[in-house]
Parts: sequence; C-alpha cells; structure tokens
Amino acid sequence: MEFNLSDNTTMVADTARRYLKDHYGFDTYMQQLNQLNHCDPSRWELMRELGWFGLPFPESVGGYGGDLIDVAMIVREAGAVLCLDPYVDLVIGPGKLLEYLGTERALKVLQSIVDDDERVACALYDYHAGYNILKPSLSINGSKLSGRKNFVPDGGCANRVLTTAMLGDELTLVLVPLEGCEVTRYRGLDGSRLADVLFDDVVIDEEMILSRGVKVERAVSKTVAWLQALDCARMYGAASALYQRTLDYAKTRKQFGAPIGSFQVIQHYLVDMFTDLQQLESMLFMVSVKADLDDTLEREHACSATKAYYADKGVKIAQQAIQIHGGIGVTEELDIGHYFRLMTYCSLTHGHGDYHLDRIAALGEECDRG
Amino acid sequence: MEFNLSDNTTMVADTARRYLKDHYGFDTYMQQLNQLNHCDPSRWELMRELGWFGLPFPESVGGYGGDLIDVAMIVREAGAVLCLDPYVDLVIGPGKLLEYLGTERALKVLQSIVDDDERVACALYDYHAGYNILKPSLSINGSKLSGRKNFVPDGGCANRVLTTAMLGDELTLVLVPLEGCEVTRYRGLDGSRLADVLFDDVVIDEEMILSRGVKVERAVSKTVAWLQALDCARMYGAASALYQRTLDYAKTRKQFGAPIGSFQVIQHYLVDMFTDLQQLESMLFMVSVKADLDDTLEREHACSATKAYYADKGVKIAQQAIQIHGGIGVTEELDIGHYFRLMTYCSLTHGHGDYHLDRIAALGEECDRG
Amino acid sequence: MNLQFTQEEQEFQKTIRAWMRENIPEEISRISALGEMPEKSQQQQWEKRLGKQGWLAVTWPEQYGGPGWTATQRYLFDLERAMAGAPPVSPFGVAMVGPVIYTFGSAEQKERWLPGIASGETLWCQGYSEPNAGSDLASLKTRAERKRDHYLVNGQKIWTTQAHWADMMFCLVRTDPDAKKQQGISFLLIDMNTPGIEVRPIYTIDGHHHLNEVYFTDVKVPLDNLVGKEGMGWTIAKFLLTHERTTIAGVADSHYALARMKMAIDEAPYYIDKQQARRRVAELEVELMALEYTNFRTVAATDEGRPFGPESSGLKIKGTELQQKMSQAMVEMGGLMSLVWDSSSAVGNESFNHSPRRYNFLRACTIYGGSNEIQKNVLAKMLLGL
Amino acid sequence: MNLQFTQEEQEFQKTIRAWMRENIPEEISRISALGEMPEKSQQQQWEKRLGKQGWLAVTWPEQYGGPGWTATQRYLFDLERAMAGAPPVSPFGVAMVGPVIYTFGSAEQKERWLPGIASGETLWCQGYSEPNAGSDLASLKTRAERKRDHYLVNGQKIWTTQAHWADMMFCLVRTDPDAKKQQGISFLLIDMNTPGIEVRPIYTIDGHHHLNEVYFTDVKVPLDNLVGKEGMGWTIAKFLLTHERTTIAGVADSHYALARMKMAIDEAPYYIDKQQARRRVAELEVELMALEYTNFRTVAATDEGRPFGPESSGLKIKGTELQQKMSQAMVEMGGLMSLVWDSSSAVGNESFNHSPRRYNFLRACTIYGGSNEIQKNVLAKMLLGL
Repeated sequence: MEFNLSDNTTMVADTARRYLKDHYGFDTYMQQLNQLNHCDPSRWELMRELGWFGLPFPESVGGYGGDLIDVAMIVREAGAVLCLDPYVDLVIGPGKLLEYLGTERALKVLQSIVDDDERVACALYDYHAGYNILKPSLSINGSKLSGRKNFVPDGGCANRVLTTAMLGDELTLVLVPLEGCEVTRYRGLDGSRLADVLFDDVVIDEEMILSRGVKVERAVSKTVAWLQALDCARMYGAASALYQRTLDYAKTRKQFGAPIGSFQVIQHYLVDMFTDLQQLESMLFMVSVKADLDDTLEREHACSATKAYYADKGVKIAQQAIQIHGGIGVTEELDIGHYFRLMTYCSLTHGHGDYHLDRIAALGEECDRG
Repeated sequence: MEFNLSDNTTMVADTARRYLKDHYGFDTYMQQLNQLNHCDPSRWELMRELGWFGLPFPESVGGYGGDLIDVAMIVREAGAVLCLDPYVDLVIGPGKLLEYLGTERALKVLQSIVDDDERVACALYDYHAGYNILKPSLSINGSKLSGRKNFVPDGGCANRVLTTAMLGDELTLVLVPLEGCEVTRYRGLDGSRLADVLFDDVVIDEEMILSRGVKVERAVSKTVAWLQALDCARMYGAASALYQRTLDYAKTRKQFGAPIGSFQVIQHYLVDMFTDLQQLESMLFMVSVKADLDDTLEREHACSATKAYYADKGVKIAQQAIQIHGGIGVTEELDIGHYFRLMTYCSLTHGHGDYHLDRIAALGEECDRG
Repeated sequence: MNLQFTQEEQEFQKTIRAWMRENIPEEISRISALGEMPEKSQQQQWEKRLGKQGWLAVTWPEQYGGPGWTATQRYLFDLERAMAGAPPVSPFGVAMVGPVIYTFGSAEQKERWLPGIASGETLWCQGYSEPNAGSDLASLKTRAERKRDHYLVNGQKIWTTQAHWADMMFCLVRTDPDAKKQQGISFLLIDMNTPGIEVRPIYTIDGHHHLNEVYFTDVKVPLDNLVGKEGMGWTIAKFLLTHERTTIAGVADSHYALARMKMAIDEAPYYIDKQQARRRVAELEVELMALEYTNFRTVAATDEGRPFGPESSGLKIKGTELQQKMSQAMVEMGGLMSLVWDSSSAVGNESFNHSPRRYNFLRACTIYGGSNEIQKNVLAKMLLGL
Repeated sequence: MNLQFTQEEQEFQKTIRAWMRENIPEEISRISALGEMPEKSQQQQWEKRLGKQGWLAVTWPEQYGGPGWTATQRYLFDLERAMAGAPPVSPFGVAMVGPVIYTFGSAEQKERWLPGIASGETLWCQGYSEPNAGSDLASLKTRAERKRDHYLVNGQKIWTTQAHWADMMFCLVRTDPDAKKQQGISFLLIDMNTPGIEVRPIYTIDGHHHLNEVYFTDVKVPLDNLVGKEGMGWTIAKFLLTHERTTIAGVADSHYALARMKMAIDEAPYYIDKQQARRRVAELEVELMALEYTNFRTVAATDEGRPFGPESSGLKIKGTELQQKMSQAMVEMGGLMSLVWDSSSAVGNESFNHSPRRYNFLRACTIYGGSNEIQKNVLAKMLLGL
C-alpha cells in the first residue's frame, strides 16, 4: 500500500490551495452568501484556466483523465476555506453522470460543460423518495414529465437540469431546459444555492431522453459514489481548519489567568479532535480510491462507511470546536459556526449517518448470503 | 408526586443495611464465591426472622403485604455489599409467580416458600428462546416434559423448579422436583450459582401442572417485571458503592505529588458518575412503582426504559470506576472489579440494553397504532 | 413514593391545557413547530397575555404578583405551555432580576420594578459577560464610579441576549477597583434609554439577532438603582445561580421535541428501516425519562420545602446535553429537508421540519449561563471538597 | 495512492495463511474462539514453533534473527495469525527488551540474550510499575546499589505481567538516589532465579493469574547486566514508548473479533430484530476501518523509512477503546450465555461465546502501558507545545 499523493495530485492540491488563498477569503464567502448566483464569472474563468473543468474526464471531451483523488484534493481545499463556488454541483456531478452514460449525445453535453458553454445541474432527489436515488417520484407519462424535484444544487445559475424520472419501471435520465419550468430557488444550510423544480407536464422529446434502465441506474450509483466521497473531502477540509483554529485559540485565549489550553479537560478535547482528524484523513484516502471502483458491493460499502464515519466524527469535531470557543463560537462573524453549518449540510447529503449504517448492515446480510 | 420512602419502607431499608453490615462483608462474599450452596443456613434463618420471606406476599399465606419498593430497598442494600444470598431467585421470583397464578395449589407452594419449608427456583429461559419468556423451547408431549432449561438461578440449592413449557400452543407452568432431572450447576459471572436442567421425558402428572394459557403468560410477564426492577435495584446499590469508593480513592490516591482528584479530567469523570447516579436513582424510584402496574403497556415501557438506562449508565459507572482506580481496579482482591461483574451480569438478565430499546421502539409503534 | 399527580393537580393541568389552546396565538405555535423563535412583538404580546392572567411571574410569592402555585403546578403549567407550542418566558425579568429584587431590594425598588415584570410590560436583559470575562466572570472590568448623585458607568458587556429588546438591564459592575477579584463587584439596574449606552448586534449562527454588545460611555445611573450594598454583586450573582428553578432541565420543551419527532418517523423517507428511527427515538425517550424523574424529585423537594443540592447542577448539564442531542436527531430525521436554511423558503416544506437554524442556535445552550465545563468544575469542588 | 497489496504481498499472505492453518495447535484456536487465553506451556510451545520457523522476532533486523520482512509483511503476518485464532506473541522479549538490547546493548549482551528471545526459549517480563509509581512512573523507588562486582537490588515491582512465567526481567531501578526524578534511573536485566526474588500472584478480574508483585531483597545482579550507562534508564524507557510497533492498534485481533461477531448474529436469539444487531456490528466495523486505514498509513510510512509522529499515540488510544467496545458488544450479543463465568462449564455452550472473563480482562487495556489519560496528556503537550 502506498498513501502518498502522486506528483500530479500534489500539484493539483498545491495549485488549489494557492488559487484559493489568492482568490477566496472569509470576506469572499460572506459576500457570496448574499448572492443569488454563485457562479462568479472571474473565478469561474480562473477555474477553467486551471483545467479543473476537464480534470476527471476523458481526453476525448477535452479532459485530462484525472482521478477522483485529484478532485477530492481540490474539494478538500475548498472546504478548508468555505468556498461556495458550485464546482462539484455544476461540473463534477453532471459531468460524471454524462461520462458514465457514455452515449454520443451525453458526451456532447459533457464537452459543453468542460468548455464552459453551459451550466447543467443534477436533479436526483425529491421529498417523497428521500435518499432513494433509484426510485424517484417523478414519472414520464406518454411524452410528458410531471412532478417535482427538490434540493437541486444549481448554484442559482444552471440553465439545464439532468433529471431522473421513471418511465414505466425504468429509471430514465432526461435533460431538461429550466426555462420552461417553475423554479424556486433558496438558500442551503451551508450557504449554497438550491432549487425546487416543478415539471408541469413538460413535453419530453426523444432527444431529451439520454438513456434508461440499468445503464442509468449504474451511472447514477457511480456518480453518487463520487459525490459521497467529495462530501467527505469537503468535510475533511473543514474539520482540519476547525482543528487548527481551535488549537490556536486554546493557545492564546486566556481565562483564569492562563491559556485555556492549559486546562486538562480542554487538552483532552483537543487530543480527541486530533485523533479523530487523523482517522478522518485515512478514511478520505480510502474512499477517494474505492468510490471509483466498479465492484458495486465494495464501492458502496466504502462510501457508506466513510459517510457514516464523517457524519459521526466530523460533526463531533465541529461541535467541540464551538464548545471550546465558547460564546464567540456561536457568532456569525467568526468562521467557526460557518464550518459547523457546512459539516451538518454534508452529513445530510447523499445519505445521513443512520442511513449509511443501515445500508452497511443490509450489505452485510447480502455478503453473508452471497 | 412524592418521592419519600414511607416510614415502613425506610425501616425495611435501614434494617437491611444494619443486618448486612453485621453479617455480610467483602470477606463473606469472597468465601461464598467458592461455595456451591449459596443458602447459608444461619443467614437464611436471620432473613426469615426479619420477615423478608413473606414481605411482598398476601397475609393469607403468612406474608406482610409489602410493596415492590420494600423489596427493592433490600436488594439495593444487598447490591451495595455484593451479597450473593439467593433471596430474589428463591423467594421473590417463584413467590410472585405463584401469587400471580393465585390458584389454591400455587398458594400452598407459596406458603411453603414463605415458611422456608422448601427451595423453589424459576426456570424461564433456554438457549434457543433467548429472552422470549412466552415461547420456551420445551414442550409437554402427552404426559412427558422434554427439553432443557438454562441459566436457572437456583443458588445451588433448589429442590423444585417452576418451569415454563409449551403444551400445544399454550404456555404452561409446571412444578418439577429436581431429583429426577439431570442438573448441571455452574458459576455465574457475578459469582452466583446457576443451573442447566435437562428434562428427559419427565412424566408430568396433572398435579404438577399449575396453570396454563393467558393466566400463565400474565403471571410470567408480571413476575419478570418485578425481577427487572430488582435487577436495577441491585445495580443501583453497586453503582452507588462504586461511586463512593471511587470518590474516596480520588481524594487519597496520589500521583505526580497530588491527589488524582485534583486533576480536572478525573474531576469531570466523577461529576459524570455522580450525575448519572442521580438519574439512576430517579429511574429506580420510578420503576419500583411502575413495574407493579396492571397496565401492560405502561409497565413494560417503564421496565424496558429502566433496564436500557441501567445497561448503559450503570455499566458506564463501573467501567469508569475501574479506569480511575487504574491497575488496582482490575485485581480480584479489590471489590471494584466484583461490582463490575455484578453490573455486567444484571445488564444481561431479563433482556439487555439493545433488547429493551427494541422493545420500546416496538411498543411505540403499538401505541401510535392503538 | 407516589408518582401520580393528585386529582387537584390533574384538574389544574386540564384547566391550563384548555386555556393554552384558546390563548396561544396561532402564529406562535406555527413558529414553534418549525423550530423557530418569535419576534419581540410576538413574544411580548404572549408574555403580556400571561401577565394579564397572573401567570407570568409564576415562581414569585403571591405578595409580589405570583399565582401562589406549588412547584408541581408550575411544572405542569410549563409542560402544557410547551406541548401547546408556546415559547418559554424570557428568564431575565421573571426568573432572574425579579427574585433578586424581592430578596435583596429595598421597599422602593420592589414597588418600582416588580409590577412591570409581572405584567410583561418591562423587558430586561442581563449584563454579566465581558470580552475578557466569560467563564472567568469575576475578572469583569466595567467600572461604576460613585459620584455625588449617580454612578458613572464605563465599560463593555457582551453576549447580552435581548439587549435590543430590553427596557432595563441588571448588571454586574466594579465599584471598587482596588478590592480583590470577587469583591468590589456590585449589582446595578440600568435604564437602557440612558444616554451613553450603545447596543450593537451580534448575529448568531442561526442567522438571527439575539445577542448584543453593549457599550457604556459615561452613563449616569441613579444611586437608587444599586441593589443591596456596594460589593454585594458577587453574592447576588451566586444566589441567582443556586436559585430554585424547576424548569432548568428543559424537560417540558424536550417533551415537545420528542412528540414532534415521533410524528416525523412515519413521514420521513430517510430511513431504510423505520424501526431504526423508532429505536433512535427510544434512546432519547429513555434519557428524557431519567431527566424528567430527576426533575420531578426537585419539584417534589421544593414543594416540601426541602433544599435540593448538587442534583440541580446535574440537571442543567444533562438537560442541555439532551436538548442538543434531540435537536441533532430531529435535523437528521429531517434528512434532505434539513438542508434548507429558511424553513419557509422551500416548496412543500410545510410538513415536519425542525429548522436546522434552531439546531445551530442550541449549540449555545451548553455555553451560556456558565459553560457545562464550568458547571462540572463547580460540582467537582462540592463533591470532592478538595 | 495505492490501496492494493502487491502481487508478492498477496502471495506472502497466502503462504502465511496456509502455514498457520497447518501449524496452529487446535487447542490454541479453540481457546481463542472462547475468548480465553492460553496457559504458559501452550503459549511457549506456540512461540517456539514460530521461533523455529524464524517468524518470532519479526520486527528485528536480519542480523539479529529477524526474517527481513517489510512492515506490510509483518502486518499481513499478524492479520493471518489473528484470523487463524492464535494469540499475539508476548511483547516483553521480542517487542520490548530485544530492540533495547540491539540498540543500546554491548556486543556481549546482544550475543548472550538475543538468540534466546528469537527462538522463544527465554521468557521475559517487564519491571516498571511500583505501588506508588503507576501513572507517575518516574517516582519509582526500587534501589540498585553499585557494589564491587554486582548491583544490590532492593525494592518492589507491581503489575508484572507473566513474572511467574519469566526467566528474565528487564527492570527500571534507581542507581542514584540523589539525582532528580527522571535522572538516576537505570535499565537492568535480572535473572528471575536469583536468590532474594519473590514473586506473588495478583489475580485479575477475569479470575486468572497474569500479574504479579515482585519483591527484591538484597538481590545480586552482575554489573554486566546493566544496559547502556547508569542514568540512561529513562532515555531507554522513552525510546521504547516511541518505538515503532505496527501492531499497537490491535487491528488484527479486532478483525478476528468482528468476524466472530458476524457469525454470532444469526445464532444469537437475543434480538427482537436481527437488523439491530447487524447495525451495531456495522458501527464497529466502520470504526475498525478508520483505525485500520490509519494503521496502514503507519505501516506504509515505516516501509518508506519515514517516521510517523503523534499519529501512533492516537492508534494506541483508539485501538484500546475499540477493543473494549467490541468486547462489550460481543458479551451483549452473547446475551444470557454471557452470564456464565466459565465458558466450558455450561451445557450446550460450545457455539459462539465470547467469554465475559475476557471482557473483564480487557478493561485493563486502557490502563496498562500508560493509561489512556496519560497518553492524552503526552499527546496534548506535543500538540499544544505549552
């Protein structure tokens, strides 16, 4: 085994860190919080120039054939500075979905994402289906799509949406322009921009149906595995920033005439945060490899284990960071509370802790039987 | 509401404490550990004289009509000194079962228990049925009882056993002499004496069948509720002894030139133990009233909640007591480790923590539906 | 041992329940159901309604406007209040400065301040913490210099909840800068409209404005506004910490949360196996039971006139921990719905929702009023006597 | 990033697995399955078999009898050992005094002691703790007075694991009573058959005899038995604490426990809902994964010759906590079966059983070798630099 990042990945991570240091501070975040459109033209252009849009996609569509770990390192750095640019939601999510479909039509759309010719979001969830991505409540009847998608992370700026829907008993992926739909945009817990989309008997022509059946199921499952790994990468960035800030605070903040880090209970809290952080990092490395596997059982097991572990320990680190900071930790002017929101948010996307532990339990049963 | 013990109960508790102080020390316990028969004749006689054998039974059989709380206070004191005398197993358990059956034959046996004319144990469990007391694996076919009972707490000295078995699809209670059976006696985790009993086509005459059907189900359920409450009473006695001993140890044991109780982490451990102990006491009061209710739902809910809470916090107190004691805490010569065994033992009898949380979840569903 | 409420108490409870049903503004219970908190006008309207009924200052002796209830009645009142979806009464007037005034205040002070608290007319806030005096409260620096006919107050307070709502502040100030730490501190009542007071908002991680910084620049406070004697401030502050509060554990509001959670199980599609959600609720239910019966014991002890010792510090620790756990569980049961910042913004979100903003805000409950770590230090000192 | 074992490593693993299957005495794997621990003769027979194969001192350099394996190979070896149901090798010779001798010892000492350790012939024990020097090890008092041709040792050691099995003890003694605490301590090798040594058993809460008190009364130890120089004892002890041990987290044995637990789910009738048991196992499985991958990182770092910092202290804390949690879960899954003290005594108990006695004994694993609280103190010092 080998846990070193390749030279290439290290370079990607270093570049991301430098880029964000120069272009994204806490003040940038606070401004972005109040903006309705999260695709900042100048940063979006810079990211394109850095090659991030094509990073994990095939060369045939203008990509660089990079790995999940490359993207994970970018997302980790983005999490560490609370960056809200919807890179994952508008590039990686739809991009991987289209790549996994692999049809000519799908690759053409992917190409236009890589070239930044358009903004496509993924609409995988709705209220009633919950976390079940393979059985959305929407359906296509005749040639009409009806129903509602919720929690679509579109950054406030997508113009088309990749939507799952049932056509008969087949999972189907359609690409729908948002113009004709009723879109309600709102703010997410982490400050990102989400949308509910109402498809009110939208006419679907053959052109808009990208694929159906097992191929879509596989593409959606594999894409969500990527998104789960990237949730964890983002959480790791945040956890690591929280730990570092809390350690620094404990060294400098004085109460009762001494730095609070001199109190044994605070020391042990910090040690717990540190040891958990170590293990979170190990799990991130693990999932960054395994979330890309073709073996469904191993992939899903790894993703569920990591998501469950992060939902537990990542959130705990954020809670502890607030507790050690005391009053200042619950204010909006300090970044600590914002990392806490990010952590809660990511602990709930693509399955929360309880859901993933259930899934592991169910997978275990399958394994034992198989 | 009113949480004071009645004068009568206070007297019972005080008497128990005095009696045990005079007649049961840690050395007594260590001796009893190595004995095969746990009914010490002189202490057994003293307990009879104190009126404990008739305490919670009707006057008609020579009892005093006391409440569960009276017995709970005795058992609490017994737990506090690790007393292994099988008072609950050979008096309260079989006694309540017989009282709840209420038939003339049952009451006659109860009378002989109150008068200490014989030793009767309850055989409610077997390997295959697990915690399910209403569906034992044993059955009566024709006039023959076949099968095995396990974990019978007979103190090494019962001569008859109240055994549940299925007669057709009816739960049946039979009273069987142990003479004709193959009895394997062994030691329990807490030092008590248990037995496996093999009924190898034992001939059952009508006389031996005490009752069957719903009446037995109700009697067994109500008796087990008492036993669950008394498990908790015993655990409370142990938890409270553990807390007190650990507090004393933290005040006196010195490391790094100071009592270990001066270290903040140890202080917070002790506070956690103390606050948990407070809540354990509240739950004990609660269950000592509610385990005797006729309302099945409320009774079972109270018992399961208390058992689940004790399995969690009682065990945690014992674990923490060992950790604070360090090396000496894991030795057999100190009482701490013996309280720990008692705690584990009682956390497993009549349903462990997971079992009871499941039961509450199931009861909740019932309530919501009903 | 008697775990039943008396016939009278049950009747009392029914009366309260009926009254609540009729008198709680619909808007308020809707807000509670979303896990949100009311605006000032909503809160004050509600407290005035209670005040008019004589049910606001429920812990006070009758002579000062209390309803003369037993601790058990107060518990039942609080339970019915919470279950009906009303917010708790703001503690600063009724639970904090009120008892200080009727215990330590002069006849004039009682007459002047108590009626406005009992009616819900005057809103109060608490000026304790300062930027460098948080957990270490005794190192506070706000100075009140005694002049001929007033105190001249200079300094800064922080974390002042509802200072922007309040008419009055009760405040710990340093009157003797030469005295040792805890000494030289006094307890002063300050009119928030006095010139020289500036209130600046602190937004918290729920995005709301509950807290403030308060700056004092040459603020003149009448000498009559000193409660007790100079230098008694620390004694009064300690009195307040140990003052009986049978609602400190938050049992009533946790019951409300539990009920909401049970409703959520069937609605929420975020579990593969509903039994897992029920099981999780069962765990919280058991913890609440343990807290509740411990709370009952303090209630019963209060009614019998017995003091209840370190047990009540335990209630604060356990109660706040449980509130946080429940809130976290609700956010998780909400699944994807909890991704939404503003519960009213998303379509179709009218059904069960525990606002994640509420969950955010509840992180503060193990910090304010003396962090749980400080509570444990204090309790350890009592237990160990070291 | 590469999470696969190489082709060679996989081959290696297969070889080990096959060898284990053939060479582990049936009695030993039966004992492990019951959660019990072997007798001296069983343990030594097993270690000698490993020694004969050259697989006992696996961490040592080849020149002293190590097999020349990489850390990854050692990890795989340990995993296969555990999964086959063999106990871990006693750490005192191979993992502790061996590295001390080949790092600090003289040529004569190496020649004299190392072969017996590598073959499993000589059994060792560790003389560190004393009645008043537990967590505070540096206050140890056992005195070694330098005479003309020997040290005269007087004092007492406690918690000495396997002292009643051991041929030799490595021991921290005070050679200079006037020097300050950590100074004046030396590292001495003592033959357990020397007159003046008395070993008294300490029975632990699993009812077994693992631990001892060891009394020294005018025990004469040859001057040659001093390792390093006088006063170097504390340095050597610290070297041992930070010495690379890729098995410190107990990952291999936890994997064995997890496998046993999964077997238990279907057998055990102690759950209303089996999914709850599976869920509980899933939680432990996730924690083990996090520990395992952190352990893999130290293994990989070791193979690359990179030092691994405070991460390894974290492994000890997390690893021992997890062992306790798993053991508790196994006892609970065992339900009523875990009521039985001696796993062989009850009828029909041949199926799954994790002895509750093992669970008892494992309470010690967060205490010995420096309690987890002490580990956290040390780690905090490194992190905070205060």
